[in-house]
Amino acid sequence: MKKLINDPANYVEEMLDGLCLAHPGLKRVGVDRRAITTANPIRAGKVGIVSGGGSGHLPLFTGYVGKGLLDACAIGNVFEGPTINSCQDAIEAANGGAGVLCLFGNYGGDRMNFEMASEFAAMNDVDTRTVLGTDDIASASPAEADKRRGVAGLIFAYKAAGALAEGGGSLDAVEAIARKTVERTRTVGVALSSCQIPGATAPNFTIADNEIEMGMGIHGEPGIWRRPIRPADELVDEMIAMLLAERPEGATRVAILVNSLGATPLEELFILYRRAHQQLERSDLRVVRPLIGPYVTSMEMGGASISLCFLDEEIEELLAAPADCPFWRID
Amino acid sequence: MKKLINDPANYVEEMLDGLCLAHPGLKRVGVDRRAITTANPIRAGKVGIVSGGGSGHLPLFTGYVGKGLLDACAIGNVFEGPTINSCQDAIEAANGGAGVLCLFGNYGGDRMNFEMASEFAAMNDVDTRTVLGTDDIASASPAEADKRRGVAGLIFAYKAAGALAEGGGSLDAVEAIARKTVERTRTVGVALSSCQIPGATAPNFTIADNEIEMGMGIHGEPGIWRRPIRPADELVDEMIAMLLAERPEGATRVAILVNSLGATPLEELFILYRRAHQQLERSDLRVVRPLIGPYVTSMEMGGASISLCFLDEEIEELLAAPADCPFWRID
Amino acid sequence: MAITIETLTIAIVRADQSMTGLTDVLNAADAKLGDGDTGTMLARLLRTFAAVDTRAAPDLGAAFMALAKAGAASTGSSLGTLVITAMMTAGKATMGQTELSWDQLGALTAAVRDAAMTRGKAELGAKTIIDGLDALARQIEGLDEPTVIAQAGSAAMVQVLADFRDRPSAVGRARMFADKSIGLDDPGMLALAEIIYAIAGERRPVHD
Amino acid sequence: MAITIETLTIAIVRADQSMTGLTDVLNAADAKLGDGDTGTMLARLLRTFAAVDTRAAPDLGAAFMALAKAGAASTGSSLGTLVITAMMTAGKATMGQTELSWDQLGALTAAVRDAAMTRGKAELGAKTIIDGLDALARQIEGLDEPTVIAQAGSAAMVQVLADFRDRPSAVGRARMFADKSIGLDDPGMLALAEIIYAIAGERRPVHD
Ligand SMILES: Nc1ncnc2c1ncn2[C@@H]1O[C@H](COP(=O)(O)OP(=O)(O)O)[C@@H](O)[C@H]1O
Ligand SMILES: Nc1ncnc2c1ncn2[C@@H]1O[C@H](COP(=O)(O)OP(=O)(O)O)[C@@H](O)[C@H]1O
Ligand SMILES: [Mg+2]
Ligand SMILES: [Mg+2]
Ligand SMILES: [Mg+2]
Ligand SMILES: [Mg+2]
Repeated sequence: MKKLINDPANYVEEMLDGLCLAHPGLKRVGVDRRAITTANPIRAGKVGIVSGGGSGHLPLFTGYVGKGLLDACAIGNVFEGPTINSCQDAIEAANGGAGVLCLFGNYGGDRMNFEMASEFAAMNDVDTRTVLGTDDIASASPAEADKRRGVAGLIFAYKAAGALAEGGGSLDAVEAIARKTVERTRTVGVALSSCQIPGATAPNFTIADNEIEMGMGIHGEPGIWRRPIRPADELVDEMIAMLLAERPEGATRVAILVNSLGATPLEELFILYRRAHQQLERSDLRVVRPLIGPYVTSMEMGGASISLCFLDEEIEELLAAPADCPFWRID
Repeated sequence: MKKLINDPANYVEEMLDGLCLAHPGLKRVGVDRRAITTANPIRAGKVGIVSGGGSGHLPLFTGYVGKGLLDACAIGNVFEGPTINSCQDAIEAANGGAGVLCLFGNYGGDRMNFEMASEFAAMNDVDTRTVLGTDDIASASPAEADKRRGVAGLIFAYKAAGALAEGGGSLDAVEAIARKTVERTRTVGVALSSCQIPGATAPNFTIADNEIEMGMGIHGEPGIWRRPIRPADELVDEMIAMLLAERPEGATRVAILVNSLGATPLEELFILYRRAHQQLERSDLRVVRPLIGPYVTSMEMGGASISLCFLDEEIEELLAAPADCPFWRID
Repeated sequence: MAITIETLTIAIVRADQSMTGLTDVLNAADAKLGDGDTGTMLARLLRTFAAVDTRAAPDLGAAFMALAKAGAASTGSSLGTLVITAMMTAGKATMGQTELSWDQLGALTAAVRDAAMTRGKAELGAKTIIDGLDALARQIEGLDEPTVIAQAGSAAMVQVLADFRDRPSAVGRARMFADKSIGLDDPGMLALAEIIYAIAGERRPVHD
Repeated sequence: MAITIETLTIAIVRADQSMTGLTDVLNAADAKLGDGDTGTMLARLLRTFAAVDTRAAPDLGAAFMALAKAGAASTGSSLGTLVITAMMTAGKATMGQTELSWDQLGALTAAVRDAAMTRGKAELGAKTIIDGLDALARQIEGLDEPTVIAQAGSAAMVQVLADFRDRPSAVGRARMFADKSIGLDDPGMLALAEIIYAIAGERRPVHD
């Protein structure tokens, strides 16, 4: 697998340097400079929101640092959680004196390191809370929903929590809205081709020329089935049916993200979105604020995911609030 | 090559439907609904700007319809110019009574069809002008610069001409700024892997697992050389050197676009940008307004292009003016 | 016996049918130096032509114009636009006529060639479909026997491809790669040849 | 003779060197159900350890702590974090000591196992590196001869991999695919085994 890179050992460093050069609203901080925060320090008294995770998912995670979204982000090597130091640095950068919400995907390494960093933060009298993204419905049954992996739908929680924090919400309130948004968000993805970790000698997985894998994770974790490719509309129908199987009671409005895992072009995302929109409206769900594009990727992985955030009034209002980061802006 | 599509015959239709569903600021018009224009009609007395070309390059062309950019766009089948009807429809939609600039890439089909459409427009007393994007320095020598293909750099001309038209510029002035911006914009691309036309049985080209092609066009047209892949920094150095070989006299500031051809992830674009930025500053060029991302693609083609727009005061001001379309916004 | 709407209709059916085996060949020829869509585009264009009810047209001119109109709604590619230009030219030339005598086919082809040159801003000798049209026009000039015309047309195509194969392209995408184009058939010229073979009912010579 | 900073340093050099052949193997093991980075991550982590000047540390505890600190700056992956936890645990247990007698190694391993369980919120039997540590701790418990410990440790690894191979995973990414994990070695347990073989100087048994 060809990549336009230099020494794989410098992949993350050079990527972060380029990101911050291109977006002067972001800056690298911390001993290892592996935390990204806003060029302007956090407003005193505002609840901070921190995320973090491995590299290789741009715009996630670092690309969502900005007004009305994340205050800081800890970033690890490709597909590795951020180090405890980076988590501490991010929490420190996001500490405006009103507490910090750690909002990240449900992966072991990320969890352990944020946990340790939170213990250190507590020693410094910084109140932290943790909410884990668990939107990938293919990774565990509804009964074990809290064990699901966090994938693309995490950005809805960023947006809702970010807006509430920006508007002066308390740490309790920000934690609660993040938790509610995660609970009302579901994602399923379909993969067509693999990515490869820089420096590795083989792709993360192989898949036949005519096959796709439903439910695959954003690191290539196995999905639900692997079968010959079918027309996009059929795949969307199946994905929407899976997502609606866990439709919360009373939900009538839904925000959607049709996301490229990397190599899948915008044209195909719009073809998928067209069908998803039809099917949702047929299910008496009003689609609002569609997001279509590469929002959470796995480098050059081919495929797409569909995320639904089942709205209530509070979440819908927060999703519509102003926000501004390099990859998502709402006025 | 796997694609998330339905019947290839419906590829463009479904893609455009999805695009307009997702972005209600855009609408399909014309007999074949193959012209895209803004939901609000053009302001009377404003010079209209129209572009067009084949499908398969999103966000180009249709994605740049919006305030301060294009007023309408004619869109053809994948890699085929728009039909004469679509060109007429687009010109009609962009006619606010002050004339229409047709601004598109230098390809035979596009040129012939816009030419015929302009003849029809003249019969209806619509004054049209044509400026061709010719930024691909790999496609002809400086002596034959007017024969070069138009690639990613075209969006700088959209932006400059769009801003001037928005601000009330005359057709002459808008034509002149588009021409000047094209003349001061250069692009070179490097391809890693091929795309495939929906419905075709083979990729547009094949390239060895360790090879890249410098100067390849956005439809897979052959480039300057094909060699084993090298570190990104070396490639950027070569690309920047090629671009600066035609540096206009007196240019001290430059806008840059580091563009993914489709499958190349953001991480790699930032690695490329980091080096490009270093090299430009070393060449006493100040980099302003960097754009990094998939702006002009070839479906799932792997690779990236670098475009430089050598600024003067007028162009710089126009690039900074407010603009708003689904894929590019400046306030 | 003369060229009638029926002759035109049969020619179109044959051309359309020939695309089953030709789409990939022409895509591949175009992909060498261009964007690889000649076959896909031509298959769609000829399918569009085949769907036109030419038999319902009052005269040959109207039939050609109906084809031009349908084609113009189907593609905007270089070659497609030249084909549409050809149909418009033939339509204008035969307006009001229900028949065209076979010995006029050469002159009509020459008129089509000239219109395509104007539209495409291309010279003779640039190694495009226009050189194919030129060879065809000259070869069938004055002939009045359909079978003779068919044979002469096919022979002209074999010859013109051979004549140009080792010359550089000077127009279209391939112009940029004039040197690389040596040894390759121009996709537009090749498409014309294949369609002529199909219409003429000749076995397709092996080109490479 | 006892375990000294020198013993630790040599063990790390051996572990680091073993990664040349192991990176791809461990990546592939992890890619089956996880994200395919175990080898890449561990190679970097061990290279980081090897670069630490352990010999400059005043005592064993400080040496382990220096490793923990360097490691903590190098990765945040699940396994990496558990390895760092292990170093911290060993550091605390040997703080101020320049030597650890060989018969204490089993108890130290057990302490590391317990700390990793707490950090990873994992049970015994979940088919992770923790079961490997558990098998190791129990097998070398009370042994005081380095060569005997080496042999027993390696044998424990062979055994624990075999014991767990056909059981489902219950923790980490592989938990999601408990059924699919049957028949596969857990990448973390496999990594521990390979490193033990390397440190013990045993020939690596062929695992599949
Ligand atoms: N300006 C022109 N004049 C004459 N023929 C042309 C011209 N441009 C293209 N052609 C013909 O069209 C062919 C390419 O057709 P096609 O692939 O459909 O067009 P495109 O280049 O728009 O993809 C060429 O091989 C050539 O014969
Ligand atoms: N919570 C946990 N408790 C114990 N061991 C774990 C836990 N999570 C992961 N592991 C171990 O780590 C290994 C995976 O390591 P690695 O690939 O580096 O982590 P990641 O899953 O973060 O990419 C697993 O095979 C398992 O042995
Ligand atoms: Mg990992
Ligand atoms: Mg084309
Ligand atoms: Mg073509
Ligand atoms: Mg892993």
